[in-house]
Amino acid sequence: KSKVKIALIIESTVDDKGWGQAMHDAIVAVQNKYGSSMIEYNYSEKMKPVDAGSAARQYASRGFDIIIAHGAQFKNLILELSEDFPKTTFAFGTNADVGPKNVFTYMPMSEETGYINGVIAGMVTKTNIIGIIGPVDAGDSARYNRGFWLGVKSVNPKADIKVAHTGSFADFVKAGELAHTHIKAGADVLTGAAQQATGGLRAVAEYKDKQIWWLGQDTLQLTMPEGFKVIAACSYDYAPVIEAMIDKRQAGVLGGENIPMTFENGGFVFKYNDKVGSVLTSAIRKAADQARADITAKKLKLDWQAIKY
Amino acid sequence: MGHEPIRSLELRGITKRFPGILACDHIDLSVGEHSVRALVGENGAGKTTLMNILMGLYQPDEGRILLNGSEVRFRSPNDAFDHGIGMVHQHFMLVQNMTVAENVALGMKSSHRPFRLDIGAVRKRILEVSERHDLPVNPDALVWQLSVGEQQRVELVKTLCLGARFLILDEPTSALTPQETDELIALLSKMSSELSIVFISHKLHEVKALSDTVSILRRGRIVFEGRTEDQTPADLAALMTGHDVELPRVDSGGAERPVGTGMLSIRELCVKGDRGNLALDGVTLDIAPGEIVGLAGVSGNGQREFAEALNGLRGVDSGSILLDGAQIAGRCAGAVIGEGMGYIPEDRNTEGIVPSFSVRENLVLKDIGGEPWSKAGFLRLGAIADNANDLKERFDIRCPTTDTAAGSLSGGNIQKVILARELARGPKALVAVYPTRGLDMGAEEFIHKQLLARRSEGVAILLISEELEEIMNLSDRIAVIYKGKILKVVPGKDASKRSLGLLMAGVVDE
Amino acid sequence: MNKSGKLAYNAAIVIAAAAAAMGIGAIVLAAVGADIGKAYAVILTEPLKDMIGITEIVVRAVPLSLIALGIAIAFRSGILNIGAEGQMLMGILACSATAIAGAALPKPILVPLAILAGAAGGAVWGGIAGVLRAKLGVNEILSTVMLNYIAAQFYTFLLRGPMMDPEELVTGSGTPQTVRMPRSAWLDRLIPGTRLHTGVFIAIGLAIVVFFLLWRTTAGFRMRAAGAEAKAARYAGVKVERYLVIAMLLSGAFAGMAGAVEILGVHRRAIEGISGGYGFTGIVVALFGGLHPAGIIPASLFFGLLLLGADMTQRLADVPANMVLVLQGAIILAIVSARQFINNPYVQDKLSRALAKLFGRAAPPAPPGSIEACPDPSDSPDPCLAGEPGVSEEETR
Amino acid sequence: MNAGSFVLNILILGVPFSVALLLAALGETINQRAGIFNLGCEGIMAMGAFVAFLPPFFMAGTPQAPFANLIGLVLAIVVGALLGILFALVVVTFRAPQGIAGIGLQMLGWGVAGTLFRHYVGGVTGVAGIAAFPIPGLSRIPVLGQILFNHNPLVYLAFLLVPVFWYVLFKTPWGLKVRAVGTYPRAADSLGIPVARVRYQALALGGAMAGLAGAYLSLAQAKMFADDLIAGRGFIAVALVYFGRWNPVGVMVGALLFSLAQALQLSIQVAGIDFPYEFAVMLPYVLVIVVLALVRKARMVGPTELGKPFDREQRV
Ligand SMILES: Nc1ncnc2c1ncn2[C@@H]1O[C@H](COP(=O)(O)OP(=O)(O)OP(=O)(O)O)[C@@H](O)[C@H]1O
Ligand SMILES: Nc1ncnc2c1ncn2[C@@H]1O[C@H](COP(=O)(O)OP(=O)(O)OP(=O)(O)O)[C@@H](O)[C@H]1O
Ligand SMILES: [Mg+2]
Ligand SMILES: [Mg+2]
Repeated sequence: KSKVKIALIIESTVDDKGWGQAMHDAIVAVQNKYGSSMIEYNYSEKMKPVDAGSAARQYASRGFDIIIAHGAQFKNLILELSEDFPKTTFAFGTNADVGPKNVFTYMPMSEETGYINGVIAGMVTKTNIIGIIGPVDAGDSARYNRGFWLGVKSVNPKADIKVAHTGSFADFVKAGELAHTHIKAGADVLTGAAQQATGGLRAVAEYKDKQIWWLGQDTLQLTMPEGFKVIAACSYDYAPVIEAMIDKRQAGVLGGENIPMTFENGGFVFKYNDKVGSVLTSAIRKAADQARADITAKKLKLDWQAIKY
Repeated sequence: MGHEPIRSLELRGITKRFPGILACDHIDLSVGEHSVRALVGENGAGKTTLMNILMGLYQPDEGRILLNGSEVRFRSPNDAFDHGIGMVHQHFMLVQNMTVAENVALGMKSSHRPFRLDIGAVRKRILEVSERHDLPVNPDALVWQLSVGEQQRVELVKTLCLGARFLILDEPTSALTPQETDELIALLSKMSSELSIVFISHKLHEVKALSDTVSILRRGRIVFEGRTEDQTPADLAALMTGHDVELPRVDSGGAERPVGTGMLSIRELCVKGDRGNLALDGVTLDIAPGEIVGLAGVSGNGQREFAEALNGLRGVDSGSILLDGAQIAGRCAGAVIGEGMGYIPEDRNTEGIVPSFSVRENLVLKDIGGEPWSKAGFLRLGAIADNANDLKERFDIRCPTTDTAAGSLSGGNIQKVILARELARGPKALVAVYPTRGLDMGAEEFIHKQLLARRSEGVAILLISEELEEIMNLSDRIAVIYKGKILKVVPGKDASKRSLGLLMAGVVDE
Repeated sequence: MNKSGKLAYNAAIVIAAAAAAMGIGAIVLAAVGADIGKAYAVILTEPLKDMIGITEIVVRAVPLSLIALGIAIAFRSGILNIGAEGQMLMGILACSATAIAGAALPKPILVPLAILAGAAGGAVWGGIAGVLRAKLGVNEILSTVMLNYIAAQFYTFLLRGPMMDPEELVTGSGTPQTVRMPRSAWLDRLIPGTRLHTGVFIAIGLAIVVFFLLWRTTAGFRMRAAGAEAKAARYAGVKVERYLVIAMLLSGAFAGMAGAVEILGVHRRAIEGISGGYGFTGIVVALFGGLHPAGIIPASLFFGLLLLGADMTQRLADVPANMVLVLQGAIILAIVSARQFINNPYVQDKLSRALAKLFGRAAPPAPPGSIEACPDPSDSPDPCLAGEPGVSEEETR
Repeated sequence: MNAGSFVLNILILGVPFSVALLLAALGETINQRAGIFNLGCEGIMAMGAFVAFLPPFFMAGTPQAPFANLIGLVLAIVVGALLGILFALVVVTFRAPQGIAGIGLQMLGWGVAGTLFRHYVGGVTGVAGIAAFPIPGLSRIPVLGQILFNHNPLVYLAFLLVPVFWYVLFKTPWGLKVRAVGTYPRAADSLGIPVARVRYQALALGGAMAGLAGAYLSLAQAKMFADDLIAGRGFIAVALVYFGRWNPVGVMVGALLFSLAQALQLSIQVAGIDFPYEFAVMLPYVLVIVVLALVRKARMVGPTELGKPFDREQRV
């Protein structure tokens, strides 16, 4: 095996406790696994689309082998670059298309993680009101939220799921405001996607002694000080994707494949928070585990696109 | 404030430069106790600068100030106040959106309690001073609601409230009506028994009436110093400008014009003021070609609204205005200009010119939309520049180049720019509002000559002014306006200061 | 001061300002333990080392200069447009809708049409603020700030709703973006392997147009007059309110065009984050360039360099991405402060006299009462007035 | 949920949402009254939020932890005031154009806060922050108690500061000077008021308030710090000053209106009323424009020399 140079381009930061960090941590994990003599890694954060274009071009011209533009908004850029640099492997996601022959795409099927969280939420809620804090209703947040909806309804058809959006991926303060609004309106279980969700979780943690809970879209949330409110969390594990890309490239396949991320192929990690105590009953664990098994075994089809809220 | 009385104040060798200009050039000046010293000179001679130095507003580059024989340094106006020196500035130093009392309190440090402004004490002091000097002011009035004359009074009261016993008055009368001026002069001469006064004015008869001694400043230097009573106004004017000044007079020659053939004819004009009041109430007036009609009146009686309505800057309620037969009432400014109206506005610095535009650009401000300054929407810079050079020559506009920003010129030169533009357009009619306010005699002479020259070319001129002298010198007929109505129109040669003064006060003696 | 002295003086001030800005940056760099020298070397030189870097600078300069030109028009007309961000988004929407709908049209028709549509989109958004100000007296700073937020929401609404790429729904990616622009709407790339596109010519062309508009046409004359002193303009027959609206329409149109050129030349589809900060940096570029096209073009290139260089420091000198903001902010503060020394005759006068005193030479006295230099109007909004100091009054008379 | 509790919830939520805007806008009111237009408010808020966050973050778990919030607030105020003074140096002493300098300060503040946060703290992290302090007795008043007296101490402080600022501005010598200096500095100068010094003081106070506003966001409202935590709220605060016609009471009305609209739009979304949420998010912004368009302009209020540098000797 020869040395691989990997570059990552993201619009947020590598420590955003969400989207960006998940990918970064995965690459670092793979790097640790193979050793940094084998894998050289460099990243560019806070890249607006135009900046991403410059960075990707520069990485490509400076001999990077795999360039990951982590965000669906980078689709064009990658498609275009792949023509100019046919020897470089590019990757972007989330996207379900099959790209040109030197482009990998990856697609987290986030509705699966949403569904599991939804099952838990549907069983935990006492008020039968559940709040979702969306950034914008698009991309993998939309999938996650709708999967969550399906999950709740599967165990608790009467539950009232309130979906609201802040209109921004990064406005933590607004996410917090929205969480308070949900709680005032009676919600006792909340969830949210993208980095702004941390603001929502932080607001939930305010209600220290109340039975108000959070379901995380990132396992890192479990280890935060606010983690005592998180019943369980699901997150992406991109390491298999990265490894697959490295292996394929070494084998001469530069791209042209879509790598889905599912429970089945290890693209997701799911963790309970054992410290939350009695809310997390064994019945809930059982139901969630069952759901996960069904999804992994493809016994459960999640028609998330049918959900209109 | 228990400081020693000012027996003498001396300026020695005061020199002050501004970038590229020597405003005061080794000036010596001394003022004794209980005397009035007049300071006169052309616009830009350095009078204001010198007084600002005395107040501690500017620091002199060279020179010393001696108070009662010992040297003092004024680093800020506070130091001057502490020594009992106060100044009424050339331009109002009043914060428009504050009350009279607040304006005074700003300077009255004794009213500044740690967490409270003792406005009661200020009010009391104002009433005291206004009682004592017979200067009625309402401490609770907002300044912007006051007339110009009232504001001038407030300035004086303010300065006296701060304990001034050495008073500097920089052109205090330039915005006052004749009556107000007379009252002020009387008041000052009464006060001069208790105070020392430095009095700056361009109106030499005031200088004669009030001052004991006079100093004449030219281009930053004292060129004359002496007793006022030894000089006639004409002498002073000659000393100031370096040549004899004679204000021209109209020669009406008894030419009776048939009524109703006005170049500008105004019928039953009614116009609303800013506060919705009826500012003009059925004004009817005809001005024939080649005639100057003076509009006399105390300011605030509808002159501004009249001028604005004539020039399309204010809506017309009812009535008509015909300019050479064309209806211009209620039309927009551009249209009125197009019909051949010329206008010298009251506010020369922000209405008459665009200050940041060059002299050159200002000279074509009104006609930029057509030949010869533009063609098909594009400017013709060559023609614009030639025009400017030509007008600079003809109107003796003193500016470094015609590329200079017009706002950096002196008041007199700004006025010449406006005059040049308005006259060179070849207007059919011209409205001139206070055209010589604040200007020195030389400039005044020039402007008067220009107006008369236009008259003989057949332009119909409406001259709005509070200067009775100016109106009487220039007008074929004089209309007196009072509370939005024309009280009477009298032939210029029949008018007397007294009769006009009475009319301006609203007294009609049929 | 003589000419070379003046040059040396100005150079010294600029160097001092640059040093101050870099000093602020250095403190922050030191605080985060970065290699200061390397960081600066990367910012200022790294982008210039290869063709990609150089062309990427220009790629940024194109929208920056377009926005700045529009902002200059507004500022000159007395209106502070800080809504370029929103206007750009509206331009992108209009442009992409047109380009998609007109896919069948031939390129020579579609490209101008799409750009004009972008201009129209931006103009509408700018025009709203203009009308609000002219008719209802709503402060434009307030309205443009609010309109930015509204535009951002409207943009995502359309991109994830009515204008979303149907394919995104089919594949379930759900990315808020339109379909790719048809090829017939693309602005061509000039150098293979780079993103330099023909939008450059549009920017340069429009800079010349703006110069002519403002300083060679009657409309521009009137707009500037209205901006410099509304009262005087009204007096001179200019319909000030109308020109305010026109100025905002034009200003918005330029921001809209910046958006149009950016998607037709660079992104080739409307996605989120295209405007990202251009609106604000555009204001800075406009003011930096002295609100004059001849200044705006170099200023936009400089900021293109700065943005790109600072991005590169992340990966080459290990500096957090936010450092670019620190440097931009410090440079702005330092340069605007330095202008005081460069343009203000009062300060220069004082300084030169102090220097003369220091070296024991008396400053040459100005002739009494004469004007050897007019006050430098460069503080006034019109840099065109900032010509050479005039000759003395005596000479010209 | 019935209509009554829907409205009640909006009021309960809207009041604390308004505090950051209110604090910053009060400070900006003083700035603008003194003639300085400080668009850099956003940057100062970022710095305030950041430095206030540091003590509780680093002192968590130590014996001194109970004082951490207080230290944080003081730090934010001090840093805010210092940045205000920096801004004064640029726009008062160097007479730089205020609009562009403000944008410079905004970038600098945001950039420095973000860079240092990244290096010394790392990822998004929460702190315990300032807890709610229901006022004994008053908070038990039905309805009103919940709306007004059941918040953290900074909320009470902010609303108490409204009359204080009003008093300072209109009833104290310093306020008089500030207003004079912003309306007609030449007149103030002619009366011996040190214009530059008053402007420095005003900017220091304005900066301190912006710093405090930032601290409110990081310590009391979000209880966390993240890059771009402020997200444009500083610009809104500046806009609210125009909205409030440079009067602390008007500014408070504006801040409340905006925040109640914000609470309203979130509540509408949460209530599940079916229309694109983007339009709900727009609501507060649209509302501010509409209200401003409908309000009649009063003459002769506010600082007429806003944005213009002053120097005694210089004319233009
Ligand atoms: N602040 C200033 N900056 C630059 N030049 C100034 C300034 N003030 C005065 N000057 C210059 O100093 C000279 C004297 O001006 P000053 O205002 O003292 O004249 P003045 O005698 O008061 O004129 P006027 O009769 O018009 O009031 C002028 O020629 C002017 O160019
Ligand atoms: N910014 C400036 N810099 C330099 N000189 C100036 C400036 N503004 C005005 N001057 C000069 O100041 C002198 C007097 O100016 P000032 O404004 O006092 O004129 P003025 O005739 O007194 O005007 P007004 O009649 O309106 O009072 C003029 O010679 C003018 O050239
Ligand atoms: Mg004077
Ligand atoms: Mg004068």
